[in-house]
Amino acid sequence: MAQLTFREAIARGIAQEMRRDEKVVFLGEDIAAAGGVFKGTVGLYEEFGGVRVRDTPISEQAILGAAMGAAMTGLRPIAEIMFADFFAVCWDLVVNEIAKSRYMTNGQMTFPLVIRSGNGGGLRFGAQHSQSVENWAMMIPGLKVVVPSNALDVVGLMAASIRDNDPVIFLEEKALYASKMEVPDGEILDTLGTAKVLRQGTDATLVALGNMVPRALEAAEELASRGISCTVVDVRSLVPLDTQTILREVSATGRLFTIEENPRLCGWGGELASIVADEIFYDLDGPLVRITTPHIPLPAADVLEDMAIPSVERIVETVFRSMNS
Amino acid sequence: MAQLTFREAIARGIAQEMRRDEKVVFLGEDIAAAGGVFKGTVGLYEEFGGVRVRDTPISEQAILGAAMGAAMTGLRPIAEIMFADFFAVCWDLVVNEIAKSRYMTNGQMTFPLVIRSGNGGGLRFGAQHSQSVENWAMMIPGLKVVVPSNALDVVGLMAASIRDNDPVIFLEEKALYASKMEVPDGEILDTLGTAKVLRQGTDATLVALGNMVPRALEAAEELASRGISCTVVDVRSLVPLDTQTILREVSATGRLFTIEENPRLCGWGGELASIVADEIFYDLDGPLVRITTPHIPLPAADVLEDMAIPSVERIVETVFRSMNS
Amino acid sequence: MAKDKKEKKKDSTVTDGPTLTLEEKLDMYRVQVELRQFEKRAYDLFLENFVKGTSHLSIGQEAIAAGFAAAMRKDDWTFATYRGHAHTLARGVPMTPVLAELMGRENGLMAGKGGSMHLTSVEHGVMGSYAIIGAHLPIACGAAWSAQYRGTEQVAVCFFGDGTVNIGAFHEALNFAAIWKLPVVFVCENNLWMEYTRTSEVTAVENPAADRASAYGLESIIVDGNDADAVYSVASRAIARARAGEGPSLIEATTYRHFGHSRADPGKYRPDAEVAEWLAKDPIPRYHQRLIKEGATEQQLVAIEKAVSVAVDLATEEAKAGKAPSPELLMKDVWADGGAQWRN
Amino acid sequence: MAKDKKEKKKDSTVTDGPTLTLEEKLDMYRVQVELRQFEKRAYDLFLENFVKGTSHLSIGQEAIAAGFAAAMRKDDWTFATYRGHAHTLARGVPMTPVLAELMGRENGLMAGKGGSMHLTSVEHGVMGSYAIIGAHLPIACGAAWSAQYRGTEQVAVCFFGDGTVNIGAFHEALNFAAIWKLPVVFVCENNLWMEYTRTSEVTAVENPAADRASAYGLESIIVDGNDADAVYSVASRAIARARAGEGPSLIEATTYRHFGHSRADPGKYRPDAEVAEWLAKDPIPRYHQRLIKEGATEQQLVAIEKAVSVAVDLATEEAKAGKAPSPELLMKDVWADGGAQWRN
Ligand SMILES: Cc1ncc(C[n+]2csc(CCOP(=O)(O)OP(=O)(O)O)c2C)c(N)n1
Ligand SMILES: Cc1ncc(C[n+]2csc(CCOP(=O)(O)OP(=O)(O)O)c2C)c(N)n1
Ligand SMILES: [Mg+2]
Ligand SMILES: [Mg+2]
Repeated sequence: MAQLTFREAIARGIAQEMRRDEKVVFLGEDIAAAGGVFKGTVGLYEEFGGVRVRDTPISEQAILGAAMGAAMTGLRPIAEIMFADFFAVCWDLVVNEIAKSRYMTNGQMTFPLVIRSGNGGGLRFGAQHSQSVENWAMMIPGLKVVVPSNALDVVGLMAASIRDNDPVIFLEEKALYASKMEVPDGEILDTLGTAKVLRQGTDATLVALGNMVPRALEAAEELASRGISCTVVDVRSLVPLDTQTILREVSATGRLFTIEENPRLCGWGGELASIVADEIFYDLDGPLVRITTPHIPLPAADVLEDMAIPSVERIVETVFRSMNS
Repeated sequence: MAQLTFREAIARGIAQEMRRDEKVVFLGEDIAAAGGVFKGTVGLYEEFGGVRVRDTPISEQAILGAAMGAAMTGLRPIAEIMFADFFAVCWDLVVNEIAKSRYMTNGQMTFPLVIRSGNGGGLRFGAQHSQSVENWAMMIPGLKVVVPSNALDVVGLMAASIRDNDPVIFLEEKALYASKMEVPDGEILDTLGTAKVLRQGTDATLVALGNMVPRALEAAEELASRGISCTVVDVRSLVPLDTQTILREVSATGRLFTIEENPRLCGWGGELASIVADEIFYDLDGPLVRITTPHIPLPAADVLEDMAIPSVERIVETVFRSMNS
Repeated sequence: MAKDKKEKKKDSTVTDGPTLTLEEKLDMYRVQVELRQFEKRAYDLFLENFVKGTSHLSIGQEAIAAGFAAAMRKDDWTFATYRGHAHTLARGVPMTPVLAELMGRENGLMAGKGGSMHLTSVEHGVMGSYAIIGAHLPIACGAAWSAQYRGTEQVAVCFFGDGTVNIGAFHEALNFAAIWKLPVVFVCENNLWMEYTRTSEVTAVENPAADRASAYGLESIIVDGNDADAVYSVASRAIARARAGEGPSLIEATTYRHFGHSRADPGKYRPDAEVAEWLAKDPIPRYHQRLIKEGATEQQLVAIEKAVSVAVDLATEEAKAGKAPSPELLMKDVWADGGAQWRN
Repeated sequence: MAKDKKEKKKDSTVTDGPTLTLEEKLDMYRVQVELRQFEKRAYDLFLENFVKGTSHLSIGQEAIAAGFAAAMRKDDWTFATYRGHAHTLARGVPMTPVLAELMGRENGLMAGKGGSMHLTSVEHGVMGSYAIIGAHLPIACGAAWSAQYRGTEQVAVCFFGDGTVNIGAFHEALNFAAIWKLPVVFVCENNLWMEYTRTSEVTAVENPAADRASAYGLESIIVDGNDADAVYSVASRAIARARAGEGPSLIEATTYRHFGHSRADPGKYRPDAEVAEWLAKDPIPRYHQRLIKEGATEQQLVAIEKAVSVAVDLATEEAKAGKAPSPELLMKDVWADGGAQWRN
């Protein structure tokens, strides 16, 4: 059992799977000798060599095309798109090709591949290097979407993603790379499509993802001291979505608050709210509330960025006000 | 007053604005002498010449880059992306550049441009030429999104989009190109951000967009004969969104049904449902129901495609069942 | 705009490739005739509304598909575009499922789920037909990478049009294939036109692919795409090179589509003289004549044509007899587990 | 991989451009010194955590920014990358707002909303700094198109790195500019490295930009990017050509970044000998020596350096004195009406 940072957990998860399966190969920009711009892939090149861990040109379409072509012919590639914002330069490969080809070919092809990418804000990188794109991926049929919130989940969900036979968009919250926790030794394998209840309460259910999970937990703590008992659910996987856990936990408290980093419109929170409002409408005790980044590009300046992304204070205030109105 | 097809309305709206403003220029693939692959731009090249109406290579990034650079330096370009699915090859220009640059530059730049594109299914074109991408655009801060449902609205909303000083994604429902209606002569100018109530009812509010609007109207007719009186709202513009009209009409009936062509997850229907569930929760009489294409790529075969996209029958059955349970 | 670079070009000739027996050539003839007759039938069926949606014919371009298919190993891979009927059939995929796919029937190659633009038969090495311009070039690189990694000596052959050379994915794929020395052959079928726009009007060089080969450190190769033997020869060399680990090639095959771009497009934007010139270069009568010169009998060739014609009629009947896809297919095979569930 | 094409290259020399007066050269010296001192300060402020997020220095590459800026008309346009401090300052944007922007202050060039990677000053023709590789090449085409359409004879100059030549947008923009004969000058600042990867390891040609010029019907041009006079000369020619309606140019300027890629990267992946070689070619001492040879006095040059140093100190104080952006800015200027409302 060792303290592991979130970024070390990435390399550990990948290494675990590369050791057990020669078909796992890994490509991306500056991921080999350099160990990745976020230092999330340190040691892989040294252990697995330049044939399996391979630097590419700045050609995101080529990177994903390579992953797709390799997956359809029997490999299990992992591709890195350095910042999630860069999905925009290779979106065709993701949404029109990788996501749809199995269906279009009536199941003749399978795409066991993982696309990892640094997601989200908080690092003062400005509007083109800070986006949370989990909703971009969730809205596309044929993609699985995983967003872990801690190092242990990173290892197990990375392993599960690599072993999964479908394309997985694996989003790594940049703001969490430095976070650490105890992670057991030995093989770790988690399950996609499972949410985790991190805290059980009676008054309201807070559903959060990725970087918003620690904030939701902190807010729940604060709210408890102000007399509001909250359940906190970590979604972990947007597709497949563990609606059973979420519906159960929302039913139990009668109130849903979603906490999203993506901008306001068409986020996963709206999706959850609409599922809840359709399927357990009569279990609800009050409005469904979404706490999100406003519908704006992210500003670079620290004070502005901190105002934009949901903070512990904003979560606490929003829940408190809503529960008392 | 003349019968105008939806496709003729496109050219009419563009021509109206090109006549009044020399700054309006138009570029895209096969849009000039050929009049567009959907024949939506017939006559423009003849009237305005090859300097203002200009064919491009198959280079969607160049097309949108050209539009953006021209807009920031004083022109008012209209760019065509032939099929909305192709947004995926130039998504970076749309979401990272055009949408964000005004905000990032603290308002130093303005982007008065329109990107028109053929949207949606129903033509048996298969998964890469049939997508409804209104939610792709809606989720990006900095884009306006307009989806007209009839020829008259096409002319007026096209004019409003061209005169608007922000980037507008103007989606033309391919399934509607052949539809026609009487359209008055003379200048037509509509207003972005205004929904239209097309039918007033007492039991349920159906909110639809684009190609789903005629189906919602037909369904409402059928439901009326089965004893359910429906309001039908044509959203027309996703951003800006006319929440006043929508909230008012949902409050009045107490029931919301959204009818979306986009696939299930993270559509505009979920967004509306979550706004409703937050802001007028206590006016609701029952579950909020979304009728969507399932979360699958669109199949090519006619029978399968017809099963996938919400049909009049499916709308009627869903509303009827939900209202009687 | 375009500079004249004729002198730099190396026009491949039939002589410097492997030689084909008459029997093999007769088979290339059969393939070309099959593609031609199949597509004529597909066009008729489109006009009769049996084929819905769209359809893009390769009529006039058959020699490229036939020549390449003949040069490929059974386990090599084809990557095609929406204009993919010819390349699919040339690899040995039977006509019935292809035609049935065009008609949206359950006995279609993908049970109607893909449609005419996405013909795929993994069993025959046809690794998909792609309808977004340029997308399959990087994907072909991926297959080639996988062959290289696994040491299987398979080669990926990727076909695309002249209009495709101006999209970003083309550029990324060519550079990528070159630096990783991937076993992939890129084939630009230069039929002079995009949809309704002449490619030379929007392309900065005269020969859309060949004049860009040097930008990727590759040899500039142009071949007469209306001559199956010439195509076979160039194809064999490029494939052998790829198989031997010597990296990718970029081949420009000059040709012409006799019909319009898609559906019922009459192609009126093209000058009559140009069309006439190219109809005179029709690869099939040319090949017919050559075979006669090389010792085939008129009877042999007519027999081939007749056999194909019978087969096309049969395929038409079989395709028409196919039923509409069953409703269960709608929610099948989004995921590897066979289903479409995104929730529990 | 890369073929040796040295013989095809045309190395521009100082002689064949317009001549500069000593005074003009002294100003180019001043600009280079300003860029250097400014960025050294920015680096210090980064280490002191005054500059948050990231920052990409052009230290070592100043001659390119200075040479181009000197050759541009006031109303010409600059399109830069995330490595954009130098190009922004060289166009005459004052240091204080640039530094304040890096520090996220309200007196920043974009009031803190853009950050170091998006420096923009429309007033000075700096039409943005773009942080997605390749994106601004097509955008520069658009500005050039607008100049062409309106007949203003403005020219767009677009700077990017050697690693950028392998992304699709590069290719689309170059072809597009060539066929429309747009008044745009593409400048590849070849500093040999991407982030931590050597560009030659992932590029199929030796000279990343110059060896691809012919793919767009353009002349192959390489210039010593560490020589402001040489840069000025090449820039003047290309800009004049563009202004005269003769279309785009692609220029490769060879140079080196002395520092790491970004933030506090020490650049350890680069061989010591290589770094040493390039430090010896530092454009500023070289230019200093040349000016002395050409008649400037040591005193003059020292005075320039001192004046810059005072100005940098002042800018630092002014930037530090800036307050944090006011909260209202958050919801401002998404839309042209100044607001961020997406609903009524
Ligand atoms: C990214 C993208 N842009 C545009 C189209 C529409 N489109 C389909 S085929 C075609 C012309 C292609 O021309 P070419 O590459 O020469 O191939 P050909 O059709 O002549 O075989 C165009 C523009 C597309 N499918 N994808
Ligand atoms: C599309 C995209 N891919 C990757 C990156 C990450 N990235 C930023 S700078 C850089 C290296 C660029 O190298 P080069 O073009 O040589 O410019 P330089 O930094 O040397 O000036 C990379 C890979 C990016 N910003 N955008
Ligand atoms: Mg063509
Ligand atoms: Mg570089």
